[in-house]
Amino acid sequence: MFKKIVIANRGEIACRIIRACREMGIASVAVYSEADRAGLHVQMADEAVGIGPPPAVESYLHMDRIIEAVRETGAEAVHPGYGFLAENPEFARRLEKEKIVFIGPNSRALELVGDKVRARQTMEKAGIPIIPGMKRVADDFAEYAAEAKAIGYPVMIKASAGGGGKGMRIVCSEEDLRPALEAGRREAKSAFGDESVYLEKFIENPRHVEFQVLADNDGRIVHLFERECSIQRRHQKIIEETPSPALTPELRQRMGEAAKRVLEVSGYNNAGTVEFLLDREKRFFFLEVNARLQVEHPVTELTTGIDLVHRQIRIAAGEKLDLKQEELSQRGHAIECRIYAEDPANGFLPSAGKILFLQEPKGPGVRYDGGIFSGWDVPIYYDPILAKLIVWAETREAACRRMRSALDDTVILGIKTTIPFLKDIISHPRFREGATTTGFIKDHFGDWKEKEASGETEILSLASAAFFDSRKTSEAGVLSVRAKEQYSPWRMLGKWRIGEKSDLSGE
Amino acid sequence: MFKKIVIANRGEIACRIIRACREMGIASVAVYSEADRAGLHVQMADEAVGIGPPPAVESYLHMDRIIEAVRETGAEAVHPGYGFLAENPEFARRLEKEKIVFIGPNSRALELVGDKVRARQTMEKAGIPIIPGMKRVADDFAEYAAEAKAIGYPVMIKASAGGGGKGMRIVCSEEDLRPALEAGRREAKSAFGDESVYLEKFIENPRHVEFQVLADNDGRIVHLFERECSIQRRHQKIIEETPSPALTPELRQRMGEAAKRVLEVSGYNNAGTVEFLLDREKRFFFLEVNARLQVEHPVTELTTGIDLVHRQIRIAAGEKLDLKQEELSQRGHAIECRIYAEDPANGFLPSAGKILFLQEPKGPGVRYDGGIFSGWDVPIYYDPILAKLIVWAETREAACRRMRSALDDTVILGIKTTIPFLKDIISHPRFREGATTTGFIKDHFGDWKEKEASGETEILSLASAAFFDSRKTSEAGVLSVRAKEQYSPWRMLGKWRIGEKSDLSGE
Amino acid sequence: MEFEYLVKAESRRVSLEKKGEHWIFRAGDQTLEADVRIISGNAFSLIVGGTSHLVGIADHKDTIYVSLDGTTLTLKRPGAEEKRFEKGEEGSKEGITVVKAPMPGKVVKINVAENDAVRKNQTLAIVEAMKMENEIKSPMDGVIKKIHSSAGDLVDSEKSLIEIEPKT
Amino acid sequence: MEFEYLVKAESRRVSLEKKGEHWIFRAGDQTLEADVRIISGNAFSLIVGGTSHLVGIADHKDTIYVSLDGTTLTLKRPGAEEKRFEKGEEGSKEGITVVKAPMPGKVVKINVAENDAVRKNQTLAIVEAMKMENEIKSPMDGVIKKIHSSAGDLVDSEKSLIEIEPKT
Repeated sequence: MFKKIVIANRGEIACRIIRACREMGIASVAVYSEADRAGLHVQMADEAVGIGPPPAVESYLHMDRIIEAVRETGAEAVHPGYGFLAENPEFARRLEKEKIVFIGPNSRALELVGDKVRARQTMEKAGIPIIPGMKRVADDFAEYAAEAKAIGYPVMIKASAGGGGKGMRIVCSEEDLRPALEAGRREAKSAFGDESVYLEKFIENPRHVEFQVLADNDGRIVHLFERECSIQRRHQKIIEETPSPALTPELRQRMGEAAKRVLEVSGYNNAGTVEFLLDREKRFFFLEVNARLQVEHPVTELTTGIDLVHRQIRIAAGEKLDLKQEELSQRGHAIECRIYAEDPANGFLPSAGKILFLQEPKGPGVRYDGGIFSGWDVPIYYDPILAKLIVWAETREAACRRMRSALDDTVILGIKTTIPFLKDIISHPRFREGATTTGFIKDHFGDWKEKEASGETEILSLASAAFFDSRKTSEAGVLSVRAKEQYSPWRMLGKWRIGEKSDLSGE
Repeated sequence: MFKKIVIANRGEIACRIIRACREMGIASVAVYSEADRAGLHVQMADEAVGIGPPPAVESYLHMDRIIEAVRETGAEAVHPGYGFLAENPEFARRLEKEKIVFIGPNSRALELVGDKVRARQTMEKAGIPIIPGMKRVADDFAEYAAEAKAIGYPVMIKASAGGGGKGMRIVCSEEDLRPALEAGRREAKSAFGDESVYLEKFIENPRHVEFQVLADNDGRIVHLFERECSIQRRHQKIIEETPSPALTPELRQRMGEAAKRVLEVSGYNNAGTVEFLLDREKRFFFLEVNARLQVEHPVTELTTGIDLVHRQIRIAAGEKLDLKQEELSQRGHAIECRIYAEDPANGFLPSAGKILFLQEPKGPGVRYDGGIFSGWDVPIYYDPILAKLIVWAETREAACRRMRSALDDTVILGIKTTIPFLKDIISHPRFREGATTTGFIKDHFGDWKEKEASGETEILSLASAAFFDSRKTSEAGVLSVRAKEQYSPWRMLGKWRIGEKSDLSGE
Repeated sequence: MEFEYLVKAESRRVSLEKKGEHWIFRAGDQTLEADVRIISGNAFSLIVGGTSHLVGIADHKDTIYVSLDGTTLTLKRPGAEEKRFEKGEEGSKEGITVVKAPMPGKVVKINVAENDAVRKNQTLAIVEAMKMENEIKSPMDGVIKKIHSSAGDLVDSEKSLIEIEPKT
Repeated sequence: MEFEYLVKAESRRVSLEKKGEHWIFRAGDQTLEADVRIISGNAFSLIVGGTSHLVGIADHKDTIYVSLDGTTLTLKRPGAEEKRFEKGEEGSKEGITVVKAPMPGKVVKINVAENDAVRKNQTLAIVEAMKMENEIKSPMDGVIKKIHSSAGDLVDSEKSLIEIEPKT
């Protein structure tokens, strides 16, 4: 087993990996940008190395600096978390050359699954159902137009190097194809440095169902069942759960076997996730492989009892996978809510700034994977994820109720967060029924507004503010100027605050 | 289902029950003594009713006040937690009369199992193995002496109304019998108001293995497997775990069936625990029934996936038990450490006072059931339990490592706690081997002292203190007198602090 | 003592006084008597007519955040900044409109120059935060009076980016 | 700045000075350079030679509690109380010994009266806390000089219960 690991990440996922290291008797090394010196992952790690200025390209994405941190501390392996360098084949290749263990798949597998078009070809050859559509990037518009016709509108434009919804466009008729292709290519170029796009049949209102898979370095493979991640906003998952309300045991088994086959034909090792779309007729189609630990991995851990980060590290250290498919099972139901620094009432505008007060949820069946603390200044440079709230309960209904209670228990003051939005989703009757598709948010929460506080809550809040201010006043030993000024003839005038009403995110 | 429940308890267990109510959509009413107005359970509950002065007899043990709180708030049921009125048949009877549901067993069952001698008689009749010894309280010394001879020394004196080790005495020879009997009776009288004692064979270094059982109001009974609670100090459990390293599947099954039979012949309903002693030859003997939710119930919840408090409430509301014995199983391993306000380096002297700083443990597989917060003044009036730390992991070894890591993560400043003691137990090679018997603490921790801090830790602590004080100094805007006085010729002289070396607890 | 707060731009006054162990709060025609305990500098326990509320509270400048029974409210103290603004508006009837960044971030691009005429909803600047680009659009038809930021600047949500004079 | 602390009755001096972004601490012949960040009033992050430490710290009167890498240390500032005590001892060579409660609790019983002669380890009083009775024993052979508490009193661990004059 390794003696020391560098965690090439930050925030909640770095903290989660550091905990695993500590339990396994492995020294952990945090790396941090200048914006993260006081970050929770730095506080928790055994060692910490500064790797540069706040922008990710100069720190968390800077391969030389990460490798230098490994050398400097004498670490033997790197855990990349998710995002940043997690799925970068070049990084994996460089570590392989430097004889540093990359806790993730080998660089060839990363390369294959990272190229969506090549992956589609490979999977089709292996008999995995793929979404009808192109298996290569077209040479010119005519070819795209012909392909679109053959597939049948509506079609979806996707980036070959894709991910995170970047470059994606739905096209309903031929006349929209050219401008959409151009826009998609521009977006793909700017997001991935690669403008290749291809066309797929657009599947309406599917479920997003993915399978967690583990593969050791010798090709032993098991799947750890599904996660349903249909609750998405602009192709970004916001609530995940397992088991999926949509799968029968038979379908689960078939999809699980398909997922294992995907890893097998990719020459894959370590943890990975195979994403599928499930249409209304319960046909499933291979979407892509996420070649990393997923944000939503905890729901799998809570239902299968398998610690995925421990397993990743053990596999990377060369251990044989001792799990047997027939011995694995799902117990109960788990749900995860992602808590983001975004203002859901205001176009999900990012909301960096200081967390003035934090109350973390706890209690039986509640898991909270956080990366923040009271007083933490959420930087503007990185992903807006603050924490993940995960609950487990005997049944889906009990898990929903537990989640609602735990969300009520989670208080973050000083910045806007998605908590009120999450509460409303989890309490929505259609969600409670398990009627979750990728269109759920658009269908039911398109014009979401936070509920007005009740009159009682408002008066209690005013009373609390007054009590709070009275304590400040008396602490200062004088009546505050404010208290004296309270009767000044003053009224609020309208003031332009830009961006509050318009949707700035360009959808 | 109930609409509102009064929780007739305080601290961590009241908080745990309030959470369950919230998840079940039941309004919770906290009751509090004057010492507990700011208590965590009052903060968390929907409603709160003051029930009197700090001493428990005037508040938490005061039946009239509890019943008044139920009436006043329109609640329909009372959850007694553990301790206080939890196993008091009179309280259960009074609630029955008042048509308030007692979330616990019926008063007849409480009465039966509360009388240790009657319980022994009943169990023997039902074919449950009991510890060889008396089945009635003797009339005079001669009868005790004759019984002791018949049983064979060493014998154990036990209080008929017993519990918590009160009145218990080991007697190795006839000459010690009379004074031990007298002392035992005095202690029993003062603890329970009943001086009846009886004799049992003393079993050397057994394991304490108990079974969790659930019974609905119609006599459906399942057991939820065992908990091993052998790590005890003066008959007080301090670490509990499940599964027991000592049980084979066959023995587990036999003991489980015996436990169900115990509840059956007692006419018992709701949650209960059947305690057994397991001797070196793996023979088990009925010890007693704990007719309440146990402190250590979480380890069962984590391994079986069954929420015991939810089940208690559902059973009390008249729901049928829908669990089937053959569908229940244990998964992984769970361990609980009880964190007490006691000074383990100093005869486990209670340590009330203000908690100046609290850092709660968290992370995957870590459950923390607490009843305290930073700033809470731990009252002198009640049980010294502050919190329970429970971990779950795939294996016992992984659970031990996770527990050690979580204990390191738990920081309580301002009062003494058992945390350093727990760390050393959990790290002890014999504990790691599973060699846990009730003599474990006596054998390995009889003369425990906290490890000296390393030189590095000490210098870092000094540096931290200096930094802390320098901030205070600069905040005040002046150099402190202390900083100026630092070179005054000053030395520490010995000073008597009574009780630091002698064991005051009378063992 | 009496305090004034803005709740969604609406002024609310609240007074408090101690009465024995309790506090009496009055706001408009509502009165409530609360048993208040300080849990920490940022948390109070309120018992009002038998109902228990745990309040989380914090402030930053003139904004007070209050969390209570699963709801978070934002109150504003009628502070200095708004007053200055108000005076400014009084000073010139057809005053300058100040466009601010909607959130802390980094200015990626300023799309306009001083004296440019702009239409309502025209993109004035792009500010990036947390890996998302956000277009700052003009609130009105007008003329760019002054530009306070340039590409690469870090801005917070109180920083003025651009001043616009309405088209007359 | 320089400070003095008692670690298990042993005096330790530590000085600190700021050097650029870092702090230099000196105690005896040891020097360490730390990158210190304030996490909260009760927590600091220290990076010393690449090693990261999260420190939890709090004080009450002249006691400082420091938690670090899973260990909690208690330091004392050489404060006013001990000095007063010391002076008292200097003042009378065969001074009075003050017996205090070992923990906060309630006096259940005082077993002695003023002017009683007591033997070492004789039970002087019983103090109850958290459902446990604790016997307070005499530290020496002596004579009870003064009794400060009676049954029913609540005492904290700094409260003098009984004064004893050593047998001469």
